[in-house]
Amino acid sequence: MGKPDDIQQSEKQTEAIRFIQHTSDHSLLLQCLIKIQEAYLHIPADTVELLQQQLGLSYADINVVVEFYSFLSFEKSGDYQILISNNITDQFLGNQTLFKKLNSRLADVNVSIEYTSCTGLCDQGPAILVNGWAINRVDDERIEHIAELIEQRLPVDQWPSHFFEKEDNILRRDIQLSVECQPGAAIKTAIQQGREQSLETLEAAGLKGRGGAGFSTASKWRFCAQTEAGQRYVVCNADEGEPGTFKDRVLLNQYAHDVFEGMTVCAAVIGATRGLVYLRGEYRYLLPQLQQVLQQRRDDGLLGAHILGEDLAFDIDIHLGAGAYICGEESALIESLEGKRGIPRIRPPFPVVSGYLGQPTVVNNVESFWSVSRIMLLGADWFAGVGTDASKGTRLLSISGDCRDPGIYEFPFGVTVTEILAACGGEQTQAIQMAGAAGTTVLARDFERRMCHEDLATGGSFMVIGRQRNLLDMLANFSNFFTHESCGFCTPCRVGTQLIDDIICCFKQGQGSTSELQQLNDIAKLMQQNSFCGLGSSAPTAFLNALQQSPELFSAHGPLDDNPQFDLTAAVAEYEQLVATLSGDLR
Amino acid sequence: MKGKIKIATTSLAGCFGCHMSILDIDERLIDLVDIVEFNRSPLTDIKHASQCDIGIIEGAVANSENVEVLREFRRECKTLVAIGACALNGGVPAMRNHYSLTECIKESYLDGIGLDNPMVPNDPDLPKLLDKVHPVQEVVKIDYFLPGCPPPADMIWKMLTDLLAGREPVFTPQQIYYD
Amino acid sequence: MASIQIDDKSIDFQPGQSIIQAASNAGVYIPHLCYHPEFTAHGSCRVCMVEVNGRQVSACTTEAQDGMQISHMSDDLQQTRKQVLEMLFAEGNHVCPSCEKSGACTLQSVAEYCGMLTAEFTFQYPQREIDASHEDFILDKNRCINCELCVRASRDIDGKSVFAIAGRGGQAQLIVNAVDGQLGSTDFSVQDRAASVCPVGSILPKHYGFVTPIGQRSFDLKPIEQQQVSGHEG
Amino acid sequence: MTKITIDPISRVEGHGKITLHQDENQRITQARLHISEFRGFEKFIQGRPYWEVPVMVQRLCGICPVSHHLAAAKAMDRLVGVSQLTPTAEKMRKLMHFGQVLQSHALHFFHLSSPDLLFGYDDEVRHRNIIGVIEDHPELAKQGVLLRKYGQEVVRMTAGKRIHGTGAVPGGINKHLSITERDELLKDIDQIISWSQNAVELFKTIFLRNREYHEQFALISSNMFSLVQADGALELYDGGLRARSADNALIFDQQNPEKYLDLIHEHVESWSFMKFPFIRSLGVDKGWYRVGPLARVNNCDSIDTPLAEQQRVEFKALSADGIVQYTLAYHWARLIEVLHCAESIKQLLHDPDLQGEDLLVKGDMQAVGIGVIEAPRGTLFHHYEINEDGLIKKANLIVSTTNNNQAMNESIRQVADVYLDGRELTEPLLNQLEVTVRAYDPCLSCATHALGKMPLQVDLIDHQGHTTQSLSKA
Repeated sequence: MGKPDDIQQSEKQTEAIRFIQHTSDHSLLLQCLIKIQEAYLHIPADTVELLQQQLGLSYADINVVVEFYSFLSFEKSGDYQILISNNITDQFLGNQTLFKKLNSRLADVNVSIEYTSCTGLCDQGPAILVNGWAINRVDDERIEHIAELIEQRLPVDQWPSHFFEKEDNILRRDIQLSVECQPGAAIKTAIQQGREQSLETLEAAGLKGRGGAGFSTASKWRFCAQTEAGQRYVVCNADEGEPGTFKDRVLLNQYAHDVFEGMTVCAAVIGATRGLVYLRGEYRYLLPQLQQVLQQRRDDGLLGAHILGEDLAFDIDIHLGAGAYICGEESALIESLEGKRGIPRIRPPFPVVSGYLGQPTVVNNVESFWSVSRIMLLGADWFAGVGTDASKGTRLLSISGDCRDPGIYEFPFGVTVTEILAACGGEQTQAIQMAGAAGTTVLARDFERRMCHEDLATGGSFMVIGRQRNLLDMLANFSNFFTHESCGFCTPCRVGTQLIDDIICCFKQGQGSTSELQQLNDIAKLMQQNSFCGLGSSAPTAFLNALQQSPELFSAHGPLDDNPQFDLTAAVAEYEQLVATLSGDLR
Repeated sequence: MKGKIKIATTSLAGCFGCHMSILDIDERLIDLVDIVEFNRSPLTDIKHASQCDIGIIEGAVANSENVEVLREFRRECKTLVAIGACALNGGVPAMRNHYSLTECIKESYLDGIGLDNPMVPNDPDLPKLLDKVHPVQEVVKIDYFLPGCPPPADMIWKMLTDLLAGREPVFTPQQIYYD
Repeated sequence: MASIQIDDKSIDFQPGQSIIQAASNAGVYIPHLCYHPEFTAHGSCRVCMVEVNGRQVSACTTEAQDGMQISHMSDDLQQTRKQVLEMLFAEGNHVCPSCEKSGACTLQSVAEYCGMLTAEFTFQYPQREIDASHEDFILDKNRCINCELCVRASRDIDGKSVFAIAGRGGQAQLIVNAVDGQLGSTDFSVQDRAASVCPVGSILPKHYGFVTPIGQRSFDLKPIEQQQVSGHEG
Repeated sequence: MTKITIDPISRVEGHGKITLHQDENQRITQARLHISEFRGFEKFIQGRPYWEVPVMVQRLCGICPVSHHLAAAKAMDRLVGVSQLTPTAEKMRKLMHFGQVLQSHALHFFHLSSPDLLFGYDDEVRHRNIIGVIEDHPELAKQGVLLRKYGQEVVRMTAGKRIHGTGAVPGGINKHLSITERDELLKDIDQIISWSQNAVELFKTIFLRNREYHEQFALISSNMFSLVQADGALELYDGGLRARSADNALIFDQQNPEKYLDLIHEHVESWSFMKFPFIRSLGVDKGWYRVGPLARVNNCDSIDTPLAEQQRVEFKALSADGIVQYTLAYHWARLIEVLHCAESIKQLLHDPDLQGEDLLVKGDMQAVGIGVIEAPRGTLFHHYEINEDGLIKKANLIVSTTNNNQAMNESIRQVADVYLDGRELTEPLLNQLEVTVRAYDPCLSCATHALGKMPLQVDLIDHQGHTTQSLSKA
């Protein structure tokens, strides 16, 4: 029987092949692979050959990239590929039941169902990706609809549009979200002020990178501008991969102009002509509308050879990611933009000196660029007027988990956890996880701690954990996440994440001992001190927090023994089974 | 003078090479007799360890009986020393971990060369085989480790004399071998 | 001349040198695996950690700066190195007793140097294959430590890029540049620098094992701390 | 019914156990030696390169690693198409092997079995061991320790280390013997020969002192199986296969060891991880045989070293029909071999070929390699098949002790029937079962290469098969 989606798929395939045939730039390898994956639902061998010819790459060059990214695969695993978001908040919302339900409902069709890392829909989960398309709030009714559409073999991009509608859920506006910016206005200011004055404005505003590391944006731009180079680049990090963060998704959905505006300001200041947005694969569905905004800006003279009629040339491309948390790390992101595996680079040199294609590059988070557009318009004082001494202004928090009103909240720096919880309706809260899986666990007794660089730094994730939850489940979710997302480059992170995952699993089953606890501590400290990049050094934070603040988690099943709890019954099960099935009939 | 130091030794899934290396202390074995008493050991007819100062374990954990013996040693010995690659990391026996137990058994008893009456031995008098081979520290807490296949006699001697003198055994890089 | 202080020793260096290069030139051995003087440093093994200003940094990727105070042999650092080595042993299938590379293996020798008695971490016993398809060499992935020396040698010196690392996290492993994944299908050859750079027993000549008697093997003859300082790197 | 288990059998190398079943009248209804460990070498060696094998498979056994090392190396010689080694390689391997047999036999006699013979089977458990020998017979103990040490030193100088060295490689050897090493070994060799002779004399005296009992103890009648030289002389390293029936007739002689599968197969029983080899022409029931010192000294027509040959003649005179079936005579034959090894080492040390430089030969690769050797405990078979890439695809190992499996069970049954039947079982009585097993010097470590462990334990089992009492020998 002919499949209704055959024609549709083959059009996409033709388009993908045509794209490759017109490409010779090997830094577009990843983008080519993403197109192939989308069209064929895997990477067929003959397309690899074509890529080798077109891009002048070896088989291994392509193989390693395919094997690196979660969303690329040499094997076709089904006509529909369903990925279930597996953040801890998705778990709170019942994604494991969802997994079972989907499996049983779709048992008869050629569908693969697997888990994936957080898809950035934590305020409206449980969420899934179907062939890369994100669907929120998957309840019984939706499962039924999805099953019917799949049974009809309707291509995903022809599914009713309401399936793909997302909520922005902006629930608290402070100074930044309450202003509207006219496209072009910030660029005009920047041009008027000139490079030095613009940098001084940003400096006076005290804007620090919103990605979480908190480096001064003005200093970063200044370093970049000062580096001698033929070309400079502006890169917007829209690889919002930290579990529990989704504010960049909302900004890109509602404030794309302002983000591109901020990028253009940066270009004007540092002297760049090219910008790149690295959009995480999970937000692929935003691509068409973002392209539209870019086109409109070109049409309006806000991008292109003579922006606002001035001697300012700048344009922006969007690159997609393909499922790799590590690419949120700026040097790994640059590698990925160059079409390679997302392995962090040795620093120094920092990207501001040698970044994309070896040229000075500013990499900033979506929210940073968005704030830039506002600061240029409303001035440094406006921005620096709120916040704390070392953390100026406000920032967006993505709030999810066990609270009444999950969504986006803008707070001035310095706000306490208690105040945040009051705003989002977090009651009976056991703990909050600030800054995602790599962030800090704050227990109820410490809820007077404040969100700011001096105390609780964050990239914007704020997950609320109610009293009914077992924190070990959260730790297990995180250890699993890091095992999956470690790039594998350096020893402590590659091996440490696996070992921690084993140990947490052991405690979850009530089988830990003092030696495992000691090992957990050793491994976590080693990773923290000794990893190659920030992923490895921040990954163990939650485990160290647990060891220090809530050691009772690990002895929930009784006092720990010095001897490991070796499960003899499980270990001899295979032999007993073998003896039962084999020895009898062969006699 | 205090009584003699009681030492028990056992071999789990191993080749007895570590025990041979203990004997490779040669004439020093004769000196040892004055200060130690051997409890359960392949060298004596004592079948169960009891109240020992030092227990020495050779071999990996591959069957249910290994687990029981190891636990007995942990219970009865104040200080437990694991010696040799098998005990420390599974050694050569753990190479079977690359295959399933079923594959290994089939090869030996069903599909092997020159077999008559192929079948899987299953008598209740036989210990049950574990699906994977484990280092000893995955089953009980171990106090000291001596690497090597086997650890050289001089290393064993240093460990013994240090422990007997109440010293923490410490080795220089030149004394450490993994092969 | 610019100088750094490693523990109690003052060492002169050329600007642009890394800490490990400066140390090596002065005959100070800093244990390392993925670093090799012939290739660009990439800092992945995390064995060559030293302490600068209270922070642990990898000596191969950190440039020496005049007046730098470096701690190299503290208990903390030795512990760190030991734990990293334990991780490598627990991660792969390192059966020293039956490995042809034993006695000439850098991993083994570094671990012995650092006083590692055993890896107390849980052994992973990964399922990895041996590729014996090449006429002159075998590739035993059981022993690979992802140091990428062969990757760099093949790419930067041989100009062939026979090797690469694919996959990520614990799945990250060495592959070769061939559709069938077999070394025999690549242009790898005996003359390649990559053929002799493997610090462990992953890339080994075929039909050849244990020909050097115990006592005459590389590290039997000269300990690693003497071999792997300037001019003596294998 | 009562089931009695002796677990573990002690003062043997490896793991095993004996179970006895007694009915309500204390009649023995069943006696079995179980090998209770499994290591799965035949499987996990698959996929490994052949040139690693001699070093890897010696980990079968830490007592006689050299036997496995050399048997595997001989198989590898075939794989690399070599049928004749250089004189240096051949003689270095033989020297290594003599050193190994010497140390292994010394270990077995002095460290493990002598307590039974010196103190009696009913000596106190606490005292009945090598420590007891050191306390009561310090000079003898010292000789035992030093004999073993000498053998180990020969191994060290040929293989690089005492246990699990690397000397033999496919097609040859990796070192020769330096003059310094040779001189060091020569220094003590006369002393070693003289102690070896003392040991034979000592055992002879003990045996003959209570001759009838020692002859009858564990007496069974079996076929004998071993390698012999082309002229029928005792051979440990090479030669052809010979089997002799219980009534001293040749079953076959000078058979090519590489054709072993035409001659023997292995039978599997549910109650042991150790298989039961048998001579195919005689069938499972009649084809079982004994290997090791007793079989070798019985089977050969002569020994090519003078002192050992004298002892052989005297030994053979024990039995009127020309074949010595006494199980305890294993010790006697073993000590004759110790003497033979010591003499052979001396001969070899004077051979300048050991200092030769020509260590390796190569030929054309073959797909199958079979190496057979006389290990201390008997004939040892290593059989490997490789694929075109040189990786092992199939392996078969029949270790010495496995060859004695049926014989050990027969002997246990005999002792159980004669000494234990109808009696209240006590520790000394049970020790007789271990003495029986010990005579064979079973290397249960080797024997369990396939699976795992051999303890001796006695359980009392009622007529419904339930264990009512466990008489573990603690």
